[in-house]
Amino acid sequence: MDRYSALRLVREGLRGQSGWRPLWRAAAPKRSYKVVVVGGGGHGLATAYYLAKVHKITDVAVIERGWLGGGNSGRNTTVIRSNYYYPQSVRLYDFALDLYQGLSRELNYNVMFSPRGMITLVHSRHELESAARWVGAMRLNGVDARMIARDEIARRIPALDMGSDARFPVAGGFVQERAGVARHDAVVWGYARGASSLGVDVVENCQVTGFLGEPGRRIAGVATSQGDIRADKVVMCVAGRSTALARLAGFDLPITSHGLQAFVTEPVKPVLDVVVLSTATGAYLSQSDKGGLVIGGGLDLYPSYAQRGGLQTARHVLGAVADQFPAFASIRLLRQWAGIVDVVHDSSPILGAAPVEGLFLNCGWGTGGFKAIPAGGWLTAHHLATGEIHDIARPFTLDRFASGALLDEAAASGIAH
Amino acid sequence: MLLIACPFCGPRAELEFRWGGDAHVARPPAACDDAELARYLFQRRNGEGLSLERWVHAFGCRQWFNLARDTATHEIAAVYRMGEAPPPALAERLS
Amino acid sequence: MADPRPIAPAPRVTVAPLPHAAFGVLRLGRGVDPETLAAIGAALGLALPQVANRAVGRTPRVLWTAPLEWTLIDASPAQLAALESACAGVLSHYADLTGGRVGLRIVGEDARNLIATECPLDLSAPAFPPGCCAQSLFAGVPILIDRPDGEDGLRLYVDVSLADHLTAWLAAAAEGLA
Amino acid sequence: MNGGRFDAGGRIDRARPIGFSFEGRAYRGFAGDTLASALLANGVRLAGRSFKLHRPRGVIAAGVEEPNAIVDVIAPGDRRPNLRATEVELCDGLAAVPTNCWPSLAFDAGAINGLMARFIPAGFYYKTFLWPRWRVFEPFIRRAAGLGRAARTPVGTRFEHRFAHCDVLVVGGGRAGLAAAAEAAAASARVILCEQDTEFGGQLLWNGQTIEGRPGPDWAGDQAAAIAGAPGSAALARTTAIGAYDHGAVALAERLADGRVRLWTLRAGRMVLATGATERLAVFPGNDRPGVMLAGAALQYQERFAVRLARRAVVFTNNDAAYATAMALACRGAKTTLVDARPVTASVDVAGLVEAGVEMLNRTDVVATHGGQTLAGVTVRGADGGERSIDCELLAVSAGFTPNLQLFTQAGGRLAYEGDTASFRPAAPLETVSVVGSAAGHGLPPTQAPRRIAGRGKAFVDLQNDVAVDDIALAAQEGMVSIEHLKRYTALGMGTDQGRTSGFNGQAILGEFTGRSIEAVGATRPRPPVSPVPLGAFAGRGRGPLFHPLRRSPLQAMHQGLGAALEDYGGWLRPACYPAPGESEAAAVQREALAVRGGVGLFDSSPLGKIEVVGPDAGRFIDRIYANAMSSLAIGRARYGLMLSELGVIVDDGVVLRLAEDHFLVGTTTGGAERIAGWLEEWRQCEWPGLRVLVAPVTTAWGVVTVSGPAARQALQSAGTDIDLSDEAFPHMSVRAGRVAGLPARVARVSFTGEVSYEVNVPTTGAETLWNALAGATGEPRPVPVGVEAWLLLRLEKGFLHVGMDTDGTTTPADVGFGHVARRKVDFVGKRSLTRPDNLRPGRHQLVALEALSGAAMAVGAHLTGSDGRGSEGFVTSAGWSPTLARPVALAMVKDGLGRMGERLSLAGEGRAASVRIVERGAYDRPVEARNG
Ligand SMILES: Cc1cc2nc3c(=O)[nH]c(=O)nc-3n(C[C@H](O)[C@H](O)[C@H](O)COP(=O)(O)OP(=O)(O)OC[C@H]3O[C@@H](n4cnc5c(N)ncnc54)[C@H](O)[C@@H]3O)c2cc1C
Ligand SMILES: NC(=O)c1ccc[n+]([C@@H]2O[C@H](COP(=O)([O-])OP(=O)(O)OC[C@H]3O[C@@H](n4cnc5c(N)ncnc54)[C@H](O)[C@@H]3O)[C@@H](O)[C@H]2O)c1
Ligand SMILES: Cc1cc2nc3c(=O)[nH]c(=O)nc-3n(C[C@H](O)[C@H](O)[C@H](O)COP(=O)(O)O)c2cc1C
Ligand SMILES: [Zn+2]
Repeated sequence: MDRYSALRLVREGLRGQSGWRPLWRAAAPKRSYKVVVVGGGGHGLATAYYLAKVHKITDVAVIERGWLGGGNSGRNTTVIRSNYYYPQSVRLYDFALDLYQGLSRELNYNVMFSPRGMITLVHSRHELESAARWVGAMRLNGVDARMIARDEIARRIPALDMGSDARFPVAGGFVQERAGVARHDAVVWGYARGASSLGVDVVENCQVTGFLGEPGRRIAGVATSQGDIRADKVVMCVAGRSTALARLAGFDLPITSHGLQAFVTEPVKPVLDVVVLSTATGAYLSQSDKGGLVIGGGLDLYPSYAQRGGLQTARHVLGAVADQFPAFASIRLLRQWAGIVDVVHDSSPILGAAPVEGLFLNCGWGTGGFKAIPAGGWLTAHHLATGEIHDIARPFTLDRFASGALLDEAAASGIAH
Repeated sequence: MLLIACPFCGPRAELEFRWGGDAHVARPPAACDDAELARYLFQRRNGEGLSLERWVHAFGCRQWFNLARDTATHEIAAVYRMGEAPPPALAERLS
Repeated sequence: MADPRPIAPAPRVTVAPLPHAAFGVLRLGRGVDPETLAAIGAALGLALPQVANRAVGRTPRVLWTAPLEWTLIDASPAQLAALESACAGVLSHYADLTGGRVGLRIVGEDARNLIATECPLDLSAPAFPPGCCAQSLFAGVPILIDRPDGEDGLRLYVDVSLADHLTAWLAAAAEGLA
Repeated sequence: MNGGRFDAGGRIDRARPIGFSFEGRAYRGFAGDTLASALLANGVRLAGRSFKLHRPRGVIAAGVEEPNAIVDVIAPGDRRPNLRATEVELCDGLAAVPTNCWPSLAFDAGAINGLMARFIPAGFYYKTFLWPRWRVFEPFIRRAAGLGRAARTPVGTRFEHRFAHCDVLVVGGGRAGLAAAAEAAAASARVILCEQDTEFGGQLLWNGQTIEGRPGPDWAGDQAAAIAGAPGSAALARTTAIGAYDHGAVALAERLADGRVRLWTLRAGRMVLATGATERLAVFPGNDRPGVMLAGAALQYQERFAVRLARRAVVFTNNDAAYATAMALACRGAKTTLVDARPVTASVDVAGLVEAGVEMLNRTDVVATHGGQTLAGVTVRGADGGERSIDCELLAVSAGFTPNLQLFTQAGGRLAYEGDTASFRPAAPLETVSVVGSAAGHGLPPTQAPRRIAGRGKAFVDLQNDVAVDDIALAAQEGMVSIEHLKRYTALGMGTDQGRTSGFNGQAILGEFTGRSIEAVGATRPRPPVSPVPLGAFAGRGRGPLFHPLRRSPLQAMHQGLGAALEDYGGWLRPACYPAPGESEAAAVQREALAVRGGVGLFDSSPLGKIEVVGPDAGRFIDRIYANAMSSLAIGRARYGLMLSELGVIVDDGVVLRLAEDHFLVGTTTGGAERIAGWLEEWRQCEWPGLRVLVAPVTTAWGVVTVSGPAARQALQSAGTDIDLSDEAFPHMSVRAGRVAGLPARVARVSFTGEVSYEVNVPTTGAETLWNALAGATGEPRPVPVGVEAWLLLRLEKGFLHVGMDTDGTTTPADVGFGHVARRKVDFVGKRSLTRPDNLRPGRHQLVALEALSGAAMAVGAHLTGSDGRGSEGFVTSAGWSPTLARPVALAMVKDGLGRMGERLSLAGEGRAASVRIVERGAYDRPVEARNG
């Protein structure tokens, strides 16, 4: 691989940048592969990378309908955290966090992982109690969460309205110091570069339009806009478009696709050094390295594939930020956009085998799968390579909907999040 | 911001309404098996394109009704009352 | 009691509480026969509005607020008694919400603009002529708006528990109209 | 030197001089100036520093497309970051500072980045900072990034919002927009015309055109006034259409003259886009030196603002439009050279130009600029390759026009490329959106195909983000060949101008490097807002207490008078407790709870939800809604019940009263009142339309005071009632109607505290009378007002369940001791889910009580562990200090808890672990009232 380093930058600077090579080879699809990964988002690319890196399976193609990262991986608010309630969730997201910590070096690509801490605000005495329960669970599960008092909150978030006549006064909160943000595009590009250099074919502008084999029973490859591709195993990592693809493969998924909006302001000099979330409003924000406030909030309430958000939710989320951070009211919104998120009733992902042979699932990440990309890819690769679902992934299989063994984080936390 | 024609009140802003999931989902009998129950509780059509949904005019006349809406363009093809079948013309658009 | 204070008049709009009045909601079961509807109208001295979001009468003022549902404002005890007998034997319910709702009168050139600050209804003359009523929301608060004939401005009804909040909002919004 | 003002002409008001400051220095301008025009008139050429390389930059545009002159405006109590000097209206005392430079614009330490430019090409940060870790370098990068500085203190109330409706929205108040608006108004449509500039007219304000024999600006002003005067119509200046949404919804941002910003949520039947076109900068080496300006902007500064830009000027163009600039400069006495890249010029009066003294060069490019921080001259190269230098202080450039079609694209429109004018325009009209004027490409001049001009030095494409041609080359070389990848890799078009002047050039150059047509390359997606809007505008007045509704009880004033500590419980402002002067809240809670156990308390229950259910099928309906049977309830009796979701999870609880054979009153939690009323309607309308039943929410029609305690009966009696309160006549779990305190009343004998309790309902207007009568009851002990916290503590002593506190979104009836409901014959909501495998498995959390063995307090949220201290066996859901028992009490959800009575567990938590024992609920077991009657 084309190694990156400061020294290399100097060398290339001196010779007119002539030595840099493409991050990934633009591949044309072969007629068959051992594994075809559908979807060139973070999860698909990480799956391919770990197949090649950990399991030495390089006869792999990643098939992306548009441009790499053009789905949710390239448009999310980049929050990475493992402050979940259930031990099963903690194991999953903490594994991802661990991988994130070493990811820049693993990929020889700076994904700008910035563990600057995340503060979750709560707004009443009884919410403080729910927060304590949540924090207690996290600590027992080995997560570095702790309750934090109002004075520390005021110190760490100077722009926050700590007044008592706020509609939702800040009663306290909790913090996970290892949480933070990373540069979303870099995660996508880093995995693509890593996978491609290990021999994986990364195919852009190629849409999967059907399945080979006998949909409903056994999958033997994919039909695409660039022709049929046979494969021993196919894994779908297509987020908001999962139900459509599943239907082509002959089964249904308990997923609804909603628009989820995000917002960025004009860049300003540093004003916020943590990620902060208000449980009362659901609005959260952090400041990007470029200086823009990156803001997120709730879903647009009805299903949509339009990849754009409505004005109503925008007013709700941005109004909340302007209210809770009165000093930010004059900072200007620069851009508003949305992604198509794959929402599952219990807000937990769906991993493991599909109910048709030869097909595997990595979907249902909904509003929160960026933080899980390294783990989602690693676990999916493990399953594809070994034929065994990994312990960490096991609680997240599709059959939980029939048994009722949901992992409903939002419901269990007692705090909407 | 959608403009939704409540079958009773006429066109009103999305703000007054609440989406209530798929229309025409039959509640299974109490004797159904776990798989059927799971389908009822969790499985949704979620198609890209025309979708039959139920909505309530929550801040208006509080009536539930059905809406045929395109999930890709948000275009509303039809509004019809609770208990009614979708207009036949839409059937072919429901792939 | 959450008695809304009169709002300091903004240049071209005033908001003032309406005197307390009887307020109730009549609901009828499906399939009610025309005779009953006529009898109810007779009891109230008017014809029940059958068209959505229409309001008729003065005392009582009767507003269509949902299919087979009418809001009755200022009905006298005698009228309510007559209503009860008109409804005898049919599936019906009259919920007396007197004291549970507060009425506001909004008058002045900017009356509609004031409501438009946070209410998505089209209240312009062609879209909302006299005799119309509508339920909607103002800054998240459910409201019922009535535009009586022969009277300036609009009447607005809100749940008593939200009346203080709403009047504070209207006062702030009135300031911002300039 | 350059700078200065012509004595006549322009639309500034010379009678109204205005003092302002920039970077601490005082200047003067005139009413009608923008900050940019005033600075230029004062000879200030250096207006900003670029984002990454901190290169010195000057004003290049006269409107929203300005990428360079980004300033912070400091106003009392506010600091508005990142405003474009070209949009800031001059007003007295205006204080502006440049952004992204230190210590000053002229001497900026960050300019060192410029010297290192070759080592920090596009995306350099992905390739380094790997050791030791990014977080070490990040603070430095962050400090260097960002443009302006945000306010540090809260920003005052200067935001408004309104909804509006119209038949036709016309966006853009230039010639085309004014004509379209007039046409629509003539057809008696309700028209809204919006123009982002301070005045209507668009190019007419400065292009010297006359219309119908009248000067353009006058015509425009009258035209706008006519729209404003048409009934139901409005003409809004300083108002930008920022986004097109679904079904004709459009957001407008209006900048009021006093600095406030108003967001409009508009619904338009039809939209006409007359948004004009934006001029493009040519891409040639040195194109970012202050003194380089768009040709249209130069013309505007001279004609609209009467600014003398230069004594010597070069105009560089690839189309005819800039000829007007050359002519105008020459007419105002500037020695002007016109450099046209094209071989021949077509439609223009060349003779006139020559006569005016303009030197004409064809087939010639500008290939370099000279000077220090500001422009002193350019080098031009002819078709024969010969080069020559020309001294000048102004280089006016036009590389063609890009129609402003962001809103068209947002509304779903597609664009097609038109080669003659080198521009994208609507491929086909939309049903409800039309495009007119130069936005539609009308009148755009024939323009040479886009190309980049080679030479020494950096040729910039995106000025704000310092994306130069070599960055695009590098991106293409590294495989970032999708326009979306190029954007994200180089930040091209991601600045505050969103690529208005650079997007097209970026597309063209990427196409050149990758051998694709500009159409094949495509454009990035234009998103709202079309022009930046302060976050506050989205809140409008909805900040502070107005941010979200808050309900108040009819007894609110009473509580306040009693000194209650009021808090938000489920959207209601309720008394947490009533501390006496000098008393802590905790002490007040204990005192109030003891008062109920030992005497009598008064509790405001008004916010609890009340829903009437009537009709011949009311019993059947309620049976299906509740997990427990209700239709067996006798008339006049009350029963506690649980409501489930279809997942079998408890969503609410409360007491149902049967008032008549066909009449029930459903009680809900405070937070559940609205939700449950909606829930009942949903089932009634959607699932069981055949049931003869009506549902009527009546929560706030009643004021409710609950009298609770051993002396409750006595207190109620003394308040005056005609209801027989004896146990025989009025047993626990029943309801009676009568009069209390002279008011018609409905009294329910139900208990949440375990003491004898009467829930007295009277019409809302009588709530205060009722309270006063009860509070004034004669005899001892005196009734004590009791807040929510003591109320919750009392029920905790009794071990009663509190939904939302002891339950969460996973709790089923069996988990709280109501397992028997699953065996009911009737099919009720959520029933089938109760027998899903996961609800039958061992290990579910079940509600139990805890006894503290060490006597230590138990805190809500604390987890319970086994002897190994690892893993959670459960958690405390409710806890407090029981004043009655003088020991801690708690409820907990414990795995299989109901079968583990007597077992010891440890309480994990910060500090020392405490030992607890699982016990039956109901620590306080005096034989008083059970709730579950
Ligand atoms: C606004 C927003 C904010 C978010 N914020 C956060 C956050 O702060 N933290 C967090 O952890 N998560 C967040 N998320 C969620 C997160 O972005 C996603 O869960 C995650 O990126 C999903 O990754 P993925 O690889 O599964 O899907 P994607 O990145 O969406 O990739 C799926 C890919 O599949 C491709 N595809 C689809 N159909 C086909 C087909 N038929 N053939 C070929 N290719 C196909 C798509 O083009 C797409 O590129 C947010 C999401 C959004 C939209
Ligand atoms: N100089 C030239 O050679 C040249 C170039 C183009 C067009 N023209 C001619 O000039 C005339 C241009 O008229 P026109 O009306 O099309 O353009 P115009 O530029 O005069 O007016 C467009 C107006 O729209 C406003 N605007 C743009 N986006 C907006 C938004 N989102 N919200 C609010 N306002 C917005 C602008 O501020 C501007 O005032 C045409 O007749 C055309 O033939 C000449
Ligand atoms: C963390 C983050 C920061 C962003 N910062 C900027 C920014 O500074 N400028 C900008 O124009 N867009 C910014 N964007 C938004 C992107 O331009 C783009 O809108 C988003 O990736 C979705 O793509 P789309 O709008 O092309 O659909 C940012 C996006 C993210 C996720
Ligand atoms: Zn309606």
